[in-house]
Amino acid sequence: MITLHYFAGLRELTGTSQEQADLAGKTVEELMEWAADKYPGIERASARVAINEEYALPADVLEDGDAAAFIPPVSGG
Amino acid sequence: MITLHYFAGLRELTGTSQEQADLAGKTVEELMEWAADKYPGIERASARVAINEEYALPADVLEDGDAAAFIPPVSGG
Amino acid sequence: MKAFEVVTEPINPQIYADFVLRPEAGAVTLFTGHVREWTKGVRTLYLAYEAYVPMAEKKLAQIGREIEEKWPGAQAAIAHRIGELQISDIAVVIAVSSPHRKAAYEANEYAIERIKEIVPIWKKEIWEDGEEWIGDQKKKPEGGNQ
Amino acid sequence: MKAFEVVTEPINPQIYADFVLRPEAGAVTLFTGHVREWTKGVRTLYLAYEAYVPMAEKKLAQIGREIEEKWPGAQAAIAHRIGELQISDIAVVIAVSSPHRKAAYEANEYAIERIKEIVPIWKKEIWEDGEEWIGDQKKKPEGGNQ
Repeated sequence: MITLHYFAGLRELTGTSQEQADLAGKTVEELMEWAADKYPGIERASARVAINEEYALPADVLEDGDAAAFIPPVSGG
Repeated sequence: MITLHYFAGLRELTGTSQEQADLAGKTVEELMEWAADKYPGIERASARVAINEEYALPADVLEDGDAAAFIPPVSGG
Repeated sequence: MKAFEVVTEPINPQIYADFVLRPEAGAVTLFTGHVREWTKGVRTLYLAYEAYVPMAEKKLAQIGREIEEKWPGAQAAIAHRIGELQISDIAVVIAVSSPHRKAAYEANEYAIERIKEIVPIWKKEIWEDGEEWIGDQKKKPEGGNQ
Repeated sequence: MKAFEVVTEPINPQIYADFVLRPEAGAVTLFTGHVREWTKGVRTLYLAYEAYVPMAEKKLAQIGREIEEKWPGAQAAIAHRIGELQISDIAVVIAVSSPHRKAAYEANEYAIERIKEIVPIWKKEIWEDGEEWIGDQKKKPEGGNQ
């Protein structure tokens, strides 16, 4: 299983801050497609994906136990 | 009378931090010549002169009661 | 305190300046970013910050390492506060020490730029008539806050 | 405290940062210049600063006015300590607040440059084997301290 994290506007869009999904073996790109199906609009949020707290590339593959986070454009400072 | 102030290395060169001199009517340039006569070496200190706490020009004229200060290159900060 | 941290309580900036001070440091720069009342003619009531805390602290530490590489001898400490912040509250503090002042200024400004690029922290502005998560500030004319 | 002052006691930098903070300020930069132990391979034991105090305070205030003119909305406070200072002691503090951060960084760095040009304050370095009044630092290669 993969743990998914949603923040800020994406947390409000999805209505959850965290969930589990059976996405091991999928790429980050496939994770994005899965999310866009489940949460229409998320694909327009310019979000990056982090795996285990590090920014990931579209071709990176999720492994069982990974934490994947949708990172909308940051606005700290 | 004019009150003269000496700071830092110039205070050590002249041996005094302050003195009175009858220099009213003299220019800053003439003050410098007077000081160089009295304290040989002061002319090589790259000092600026301030009159009443403001930097002065060589042609500025001292008036009775003025405070004139020899300002060697500053090194604050 | 940690040298790179996300906190929920009010920030005391001095402890970060003290943290980076060393006998070889001739200069310390301390930047504090504050909640500003007015932004582009709109009055902010308060802000709410949210973070992906463990990743944010890793990214702040990464910025610290980048600074040590780019400005040898420089050392940084950074904290960002999350939760509800009122006008004038400190949202972020950046302390940089360095033997010479030029590096202390440059590295400090570099840190705030990098925070706005890579650290997963989000700001929601709450106004009298609404609220909005702020994002992608760099694409807006005039930049974001501060 | 005064916004522009020469002091003889240890400097608490936070009071100058607090002084310039206002609801419209999104950024505060605080620079502290510290006595550094090593300068160009020579170990400093301590420093002694001397000032032409009334003129120095006038010149610090002039720098504050220059900043308000060059960076509208920016506000500064500056203090310089004189007397004997030990390693790591604060010699100078510059606080600048501004709606946006760029001006706060630029104006702060401008202030320290101007202090080194026009403010009648002098530093004597005391080493293990001698002492010397430092002057005309800008003409030396590598600049002066910090």
